[in-house]
Amino acid sequence: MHRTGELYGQFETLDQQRETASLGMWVFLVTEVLFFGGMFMTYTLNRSTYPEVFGEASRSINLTLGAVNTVVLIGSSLTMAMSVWAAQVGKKQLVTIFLILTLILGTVFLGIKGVEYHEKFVEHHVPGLNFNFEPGADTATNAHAQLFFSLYFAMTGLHALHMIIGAGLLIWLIKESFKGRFNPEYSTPVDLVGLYWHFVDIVWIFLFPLLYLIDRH
Amino acid sequence: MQSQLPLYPEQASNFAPSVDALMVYITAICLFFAVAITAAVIFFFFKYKRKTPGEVGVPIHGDMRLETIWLVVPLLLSLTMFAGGAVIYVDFRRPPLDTLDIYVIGKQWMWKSQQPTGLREINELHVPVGRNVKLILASEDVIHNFSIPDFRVKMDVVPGHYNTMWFRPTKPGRYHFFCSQYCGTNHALMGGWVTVMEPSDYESWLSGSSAADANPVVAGEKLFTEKACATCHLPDGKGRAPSLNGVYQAKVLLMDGSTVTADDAYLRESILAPNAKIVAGFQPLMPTFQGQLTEEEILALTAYIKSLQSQPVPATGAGIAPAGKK
Amino acid sequence: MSTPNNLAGPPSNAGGYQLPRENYLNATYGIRSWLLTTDHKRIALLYLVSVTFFFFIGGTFASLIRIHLLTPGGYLVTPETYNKLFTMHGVAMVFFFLIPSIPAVLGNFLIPLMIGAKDLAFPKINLLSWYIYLIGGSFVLYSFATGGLDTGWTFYTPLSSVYSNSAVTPAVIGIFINGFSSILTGLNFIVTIHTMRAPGMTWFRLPLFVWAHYATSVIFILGTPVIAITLLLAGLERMFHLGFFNPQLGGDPILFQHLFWFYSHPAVYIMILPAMGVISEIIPTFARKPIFGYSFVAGSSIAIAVIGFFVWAHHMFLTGESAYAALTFSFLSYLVAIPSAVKTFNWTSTLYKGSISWETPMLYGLGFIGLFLIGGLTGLFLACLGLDIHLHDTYFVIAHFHYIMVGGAVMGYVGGLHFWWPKITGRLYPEGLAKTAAVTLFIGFNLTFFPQFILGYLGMPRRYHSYPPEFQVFNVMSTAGASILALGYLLPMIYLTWSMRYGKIAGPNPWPATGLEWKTASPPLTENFDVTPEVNWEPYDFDNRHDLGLDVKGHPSLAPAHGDD
Amino acid sequence: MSDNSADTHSEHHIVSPKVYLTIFAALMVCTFLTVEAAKIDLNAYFNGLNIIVALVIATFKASLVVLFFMHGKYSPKRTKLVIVCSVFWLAIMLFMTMSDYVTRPWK
Repeated sequence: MHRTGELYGQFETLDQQRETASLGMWVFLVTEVLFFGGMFMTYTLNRSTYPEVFGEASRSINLTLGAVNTVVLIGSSLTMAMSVWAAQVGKKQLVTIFLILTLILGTVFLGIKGVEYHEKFVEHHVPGLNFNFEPGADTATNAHAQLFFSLYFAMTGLHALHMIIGAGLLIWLIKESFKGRFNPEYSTPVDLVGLYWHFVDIVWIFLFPLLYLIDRH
Repeated sequence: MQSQLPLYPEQASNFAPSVDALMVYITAICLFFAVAITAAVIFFFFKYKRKTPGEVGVPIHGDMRLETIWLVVPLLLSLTMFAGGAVIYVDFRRPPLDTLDIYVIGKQWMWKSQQPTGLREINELHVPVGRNVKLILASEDVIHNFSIPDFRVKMDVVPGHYNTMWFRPTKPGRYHFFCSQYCGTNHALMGGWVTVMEPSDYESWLSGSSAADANPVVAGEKLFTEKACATCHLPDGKGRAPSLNGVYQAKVLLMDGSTVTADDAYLRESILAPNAKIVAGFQPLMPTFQGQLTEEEILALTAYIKSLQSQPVPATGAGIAPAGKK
Repeated sequence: MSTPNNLAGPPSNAGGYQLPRENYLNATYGIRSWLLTTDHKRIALLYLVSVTFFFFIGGTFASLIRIHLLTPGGYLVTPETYNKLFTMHGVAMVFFFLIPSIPAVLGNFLIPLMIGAKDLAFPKINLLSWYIYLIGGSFVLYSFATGGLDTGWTFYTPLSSVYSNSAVTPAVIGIFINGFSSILTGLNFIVTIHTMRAPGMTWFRLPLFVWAHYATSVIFILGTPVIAITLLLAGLERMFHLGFFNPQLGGDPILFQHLFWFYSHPAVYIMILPAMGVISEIIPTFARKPIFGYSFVAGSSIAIAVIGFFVWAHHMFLTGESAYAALTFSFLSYLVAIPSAVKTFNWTSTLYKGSISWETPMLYGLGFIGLFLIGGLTGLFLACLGLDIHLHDTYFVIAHFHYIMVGGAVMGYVGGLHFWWPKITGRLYPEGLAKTAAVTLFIGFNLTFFPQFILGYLGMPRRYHSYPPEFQVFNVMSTAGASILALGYLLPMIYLTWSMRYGKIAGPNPWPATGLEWKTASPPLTENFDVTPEVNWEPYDFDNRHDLGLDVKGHPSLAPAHGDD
Repeated sequence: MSDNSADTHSEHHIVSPKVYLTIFAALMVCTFLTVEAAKIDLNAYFNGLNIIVALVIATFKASLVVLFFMHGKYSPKRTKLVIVCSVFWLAIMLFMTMSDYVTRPWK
């Protein structure tokens, strides 16, 4: 990613440079899909093997926090999209404002995630750390519930890691935006971080029903 | 007898001749193409060797007919190979019904086997010639593979579930078996011998060394009482759990309306994860025995349940699907 | 306009060339100028040094394995050590030599040159991927040095995640990290091939080497993330005693194999496709005629990459996987054999009525056809369900995949190095020595691995530190072959290094070949071309290329132009 | 450059904030629906209906994000191909692996 709008040595035109950057980001997102895909595969098989225990374990996580987080994250996608729009139409101040809003919403999401993790920690639901599903659960149920929570932490953990990286990128964008760098001719960094941020949102859109909404009836 | 430098192992089971025949078939096809292409390359190499430094070749860009031919012909030939292999594989994965069932347990780094009478062996396996033998394979730790090259069979031994393999020995003798799936330090030492005997020799061998206390049915019956299975699984079908009389290899009707064959894998699952498949008409009450039984104890229980096959099946409370329901 | 820039000269003038005064090698000096370079050609050389290092490590392990197996009892090393040797041989060779070798060295160097670009699309990411490779490699070396690794390169659970006492965790982390190096290389290639082509360089004018790398990159970006996450899960399982793949905790060890082979089977095509690309360049060049069936050779690369993703469970026929699934995967495995067959037929037909030179790269090209033929055909045995019951996990498998990976991929790599060595260094290697090495390699390779087919059919299982005495004869043959093979690899390392300083000056186009990379100086400038080239000729078209100084029918050969460089 | 110059300017299609807000509203409605649907025992009608409904809604939401927030709808064909590939390969992995497990009981 380039800091200014000038043409880099290996390119012939700015259009080519912009196109290349965008294609690069999309291809990167493909690898991300398959990266998460391996976990979704593990999840699919285990859920189909142990549907009851997965349901029971799912009911022990906090639906309200999960739903609120979904709203927060989709909201942050909206503000991110708006900042791309603002850059495209040249409203430099709006770019900064929307980027800051995105960062705030992202941080709120991570904060709520932290609260959830804490709850799980208190309930001894963290695998690898004194895991105990519920008093009186037999060994098998305990092991299978541990599988659910291993996946829960692996998937949401990897997602949160992506959020943290995204937040880092946003902070850098905000700094640049304060200097008024982004304009209709040059908005590539905002576009690309936007793509990344929306992708992270999409992962959550699938994680939410798969982890929080099993057998809620 | 085999020569000093054999090219193929002995043919000692029903699978060996057909596997070898398939081998010859595929080798013949491959040899034909390998020789044809190599000969062509070498011929062109000499025939069209560059004569002057500035010489260029004749520009030929391709030929659709040729491309089609070498797309289609190899495809058809390889499909015949696929078909030949599929026939043997399907046969191998579908054991006949009249088998002699022997349990084989792999653990780092030894093989334990158990005859139907309960006779146990370590790194040895005795089987009668001419009889269909089914090995039910279980692992106590990592993935192993039970392989008998002279029989042309092998199968992975995977912890957590049973795999089965079968063969019919055709020639008395002693044959090597190996662990073929890398399983840690002494992987190479995890092997032994299969002894194929005449049926009469086999019978006398069995009776000569069998001991009553080793009988898995006896051991299983004892476990059945000790682990309190007998309090619910009443033989008359009036208990809180289905009667197990005659259940082995029968179709069982499940709560969700589907049926399942009560084979070794199903019995094992029902002991370790009883709630996975609940028999229609019963409550999920049974506790799991995962981690509380060794593989051998599970085998003993299974053997006992099998021995109930000859007991009368009660009219209700057996869980067996009515005949006709598939 | 119909005459392309006259930078290249005929081979007869090879003696009179000078190295270009300024080129990518001497443009800047000092260690920093190399370690911080973003020039794809310099990064390729950085990779060349590092993959050679890992090749040495893996090769040393291989030699020890072969010496140990001389006797059935195997007295050289203990079973523990033997297990570590073959595991570390596999890990070093597969993940740190074979997978990066051709793409990261030759691909990196040549793709921008071949398509007429100044560099890859993301030069900094290119450098980053080399550093990631180094970091991943360091973790793996750390694992080798502290306790070694004894899980087999396949890391099957629960052996790797629960039972092994060796340094699995750093190795898994190393391979996880290294995955991102592959991903970034693949990403860079795909984007570059899409957006950086010179004017006139249409898709069907791309050299087949580029097509092959495009297909390879598709596998890089679609497959590698899956192995990364799988090994991460296995590593977490080992570190925190989780149960993803551990049956005692309810997990499924077969799922690990599914995920592992989802990447690792296509990874075989990562190794062989670029080598096929190299051969598709060498053969038309040294037969001096267009490749037979260009679009079929190009299309088959893509077909292999795509179908290659549908066949992975043929590694698992005997795990107890569903028989229906086994039938499907076996069927699909036969389909993926077809494009490879098409390629082989097309290469052979290209030789027909050619003007065939017997120079070193062509010897590698022909060696490749022979060895790949055997490797590919024996794949048909293993894809066959009935035979696989007998052959699975025996030395037959070892022989098969060494024919593909060493006979195919490494032969392609070494052949490619010879072919482009004049371009990379500006100098020629000693031809006589090079031919000797090529023949030595071919003989040594066959003697090493052909006996293993028979061993396998006799039933000798793989990964055995000791074996029944009846298998000894073939093992002795194999070890004898390995010593010849080792010599065959040492020779090029020595004379290629020697030629960097003392070799004859090559000139821009010594063979001559038709590709765009031969239309610039050897070694090239940092920016690759003085002016962005415009492509107005078809690939491998010698007949209309008067600039090459060949005896083209009906046209007097043009006087070669000098002095531009 | 070569064959792709025709696509270049579509990269810069400007989507109006109104569209973004509409999409956001749709996403909110879908989130509400998916939570409510999970609370009803749909499995009683058809086994597995709950998860199907949840996944259909999630896929719909994801498509909205890709098409509008990520400008997938206004992107060059090449980008669309990239998107399709990612979904296709994910599907290969999920379906072919599960095809092994669901056809295990055999006879």
